[in-house]
Amino acid sequence: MRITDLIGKPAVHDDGTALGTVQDVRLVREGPYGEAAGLRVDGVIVGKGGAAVRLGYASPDLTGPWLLTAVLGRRARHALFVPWSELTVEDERLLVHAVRDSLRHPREVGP
Amino acid sequence: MSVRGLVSACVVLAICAGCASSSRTDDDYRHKVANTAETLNGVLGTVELALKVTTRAPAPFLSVTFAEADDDASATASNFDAIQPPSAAADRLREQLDQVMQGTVSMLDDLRIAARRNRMAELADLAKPLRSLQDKLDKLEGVAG
Amino acid sequence: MADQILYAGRQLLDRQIATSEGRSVGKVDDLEIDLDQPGGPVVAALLTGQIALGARFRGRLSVWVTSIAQRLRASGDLEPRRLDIRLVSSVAATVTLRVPHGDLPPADLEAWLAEHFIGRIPGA
Amino acid sequence: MKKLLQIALGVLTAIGGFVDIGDFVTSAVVGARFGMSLAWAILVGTLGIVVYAEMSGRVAALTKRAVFDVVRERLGVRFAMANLFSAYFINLLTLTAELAGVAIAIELATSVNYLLWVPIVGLVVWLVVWKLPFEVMENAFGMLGLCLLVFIIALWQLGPDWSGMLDHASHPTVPQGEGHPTWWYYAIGLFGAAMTPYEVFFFSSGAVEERWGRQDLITNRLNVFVGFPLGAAISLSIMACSALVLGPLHVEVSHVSQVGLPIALALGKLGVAAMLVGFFAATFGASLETLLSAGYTFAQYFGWTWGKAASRPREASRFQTVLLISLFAAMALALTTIDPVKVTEYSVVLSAAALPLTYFPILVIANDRGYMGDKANGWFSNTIATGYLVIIVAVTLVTLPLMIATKAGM
Repeated sequence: MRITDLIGKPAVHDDGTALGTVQDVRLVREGPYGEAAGLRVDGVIVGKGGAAVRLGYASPDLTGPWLLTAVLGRRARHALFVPWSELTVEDERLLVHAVRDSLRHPREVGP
Repeated sequence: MSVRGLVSACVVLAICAGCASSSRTDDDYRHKVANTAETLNGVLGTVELALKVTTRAPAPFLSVTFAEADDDASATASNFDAIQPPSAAADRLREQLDQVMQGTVSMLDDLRIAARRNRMAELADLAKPLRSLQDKLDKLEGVAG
Repeated sequence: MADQILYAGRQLLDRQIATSEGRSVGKVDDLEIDLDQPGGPVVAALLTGQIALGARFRGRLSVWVTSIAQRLRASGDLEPRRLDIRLVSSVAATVTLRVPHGDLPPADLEAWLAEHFIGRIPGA
Repeated sequence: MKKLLQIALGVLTAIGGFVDIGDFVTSAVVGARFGMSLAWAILVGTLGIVVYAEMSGRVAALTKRAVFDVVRERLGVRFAMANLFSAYFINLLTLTAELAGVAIAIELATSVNYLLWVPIVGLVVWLVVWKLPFEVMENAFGMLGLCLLVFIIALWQLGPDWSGMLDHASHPTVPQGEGHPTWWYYAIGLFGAAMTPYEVFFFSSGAVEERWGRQDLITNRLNVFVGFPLGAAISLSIMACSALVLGPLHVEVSHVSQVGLPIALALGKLGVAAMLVGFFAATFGASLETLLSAGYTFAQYFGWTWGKAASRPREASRFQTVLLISLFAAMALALTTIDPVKVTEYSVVLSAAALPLTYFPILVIANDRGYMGDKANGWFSNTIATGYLVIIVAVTLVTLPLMIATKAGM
């Protein structure tokens, strides 16, 4: 599978609620570079941020300029991290199984 | 998407910018006469300036300047001649302007040839009609009211 | 700890790949995921070049981007150029490989143009 | 000492490089037609390019990435592709105009028609990018471009009513007989000429080529803060000379020769010669810059090898192919006898319309502390840059409608 098959896919919860689309895929570096299993796929970020996330406004690194953080930061704020174990990849969508209240913003989820 | 939009916009613009409409009314025609006179007057302004610097500019530079002025005047004249005058009154106006245009173009032809042959001393003589041509064009610029 | 997390879309995708001596290899046009690892899915390779890139577009643009690359393939296969993840030595503004330029097969278009066009001009 | 020399050289080069046929023609056209009432547009455009070029140089020094690299990373493949096409198209128009400009400079010195010079100029430009040590040429042309300072001397010699001119420039009104849309259309032209995107493509790519690092941030600032304003001073003096000499005679500037007439009047043959040398050098330098920028945009979008990273042209065969195709296309376009002054006017206005696609990602990445660390934008540059972002978005929205409404300024 390719990563761009994931990014942009609509995400739907088991109970039928739409969770937006896959904004990004979170990888965890488990070993030094140069090992086959160095970068593990940890899960995906779902939400409605789109371009704002792409530009980087979901990340704490982007603190300005004010006008853009105000407009784009808000769009990028509501994102949820879904662990890989809690989802199924289908052809046209991503099915999320986790209990909805257990889903957190990516910044609150450690590796 | 937006790429194709941009390209088609450019094409449309190029077409719009290039087209000269025909005139339907006397008023419209008078505006075209005035605009043509204004353009020609601008060309003569360039020539007036070039004549002032015949000893202060390199010969090839002057030669090119006169040649360009001549080309501009001819192009303006042929553009104007392609416009259909809508009435008898317009015909008279057209005749007036035509006369000035011919005078301008023929003077500029002479200047161009002399400059090309590097006979800078003759330029002042050849440019004698300049003043009266400018006066006539000034009047024609006023016909649009 | 923070540097152990990497966001694929924002921090890997579309970045420049360079060899150990700093020569351009291509962009990270896509990433290949291996789903069959026992410890969960892992990134198996960087995909680069127009075949990988073309797959990300839709419609005519996709065909256009891909077709140039395909035509130059001697073998005619449609697999994108693949750089195993083990070749990567660091990920920052640029994704750096641990191998020099000479160890990698050249990109198809670069090689073709070098042989048939640019290489024939004196001084190339 | 060597460092100081390097900075001085960079600054001098910058001055020559920041005036091209776009600034030259647009300033003269506007000066003759609107007097100094649009001088503000040059100043606004110059502050804009200063702010954004400084950012692009800073980003390049800290991340080793040139502008178009950043454009793709932040805008994503599709938007960046749209930007690639529009930037390339405008670049090609500009290259056409610059090549014709070089040929016109030679025509004015020899009276041999410029169309005959276009192929020769094209060949020489290609030889320079193909083989010759590029920096040497760039520096040489930058220095020679300083001859354009002759416009400032000419203006002083013409002895204008300085306070009246300043008053006119600081209280802009639309001259009688001109419509507001036309006036604004030309304001956008001047703005676009000052902020042409190829300048940041070239500037940032140059910074990457020179392996700029943290220690070069001062060079970056000096280049930008001295080079662009001096370029603006030249543009303003061209405008003022036109306004003083050509304006009262109602000259409609449509040839480069007309721009030289005030110089002849004020300074005579030597002045004209200096202007021609300066114009030749500036357009030749800009031909190199626009041609290379055409290659940079493609190479940086697709991740190809470009510039010095390849020790021989065949190692960057894709980049070199784009250069050759672009050069041939521009030469062919110039040889259709298309009016170079008109091409210039279109290219500056269209580049104004495409500005956000280039400048927006620069602003975003200059704020990314993950990349820039403590050198990310401060509140001061952010305030100005955000202001300009609003301006360029507004310009983009109104440019095409204005172009149609005014029949491209007629």
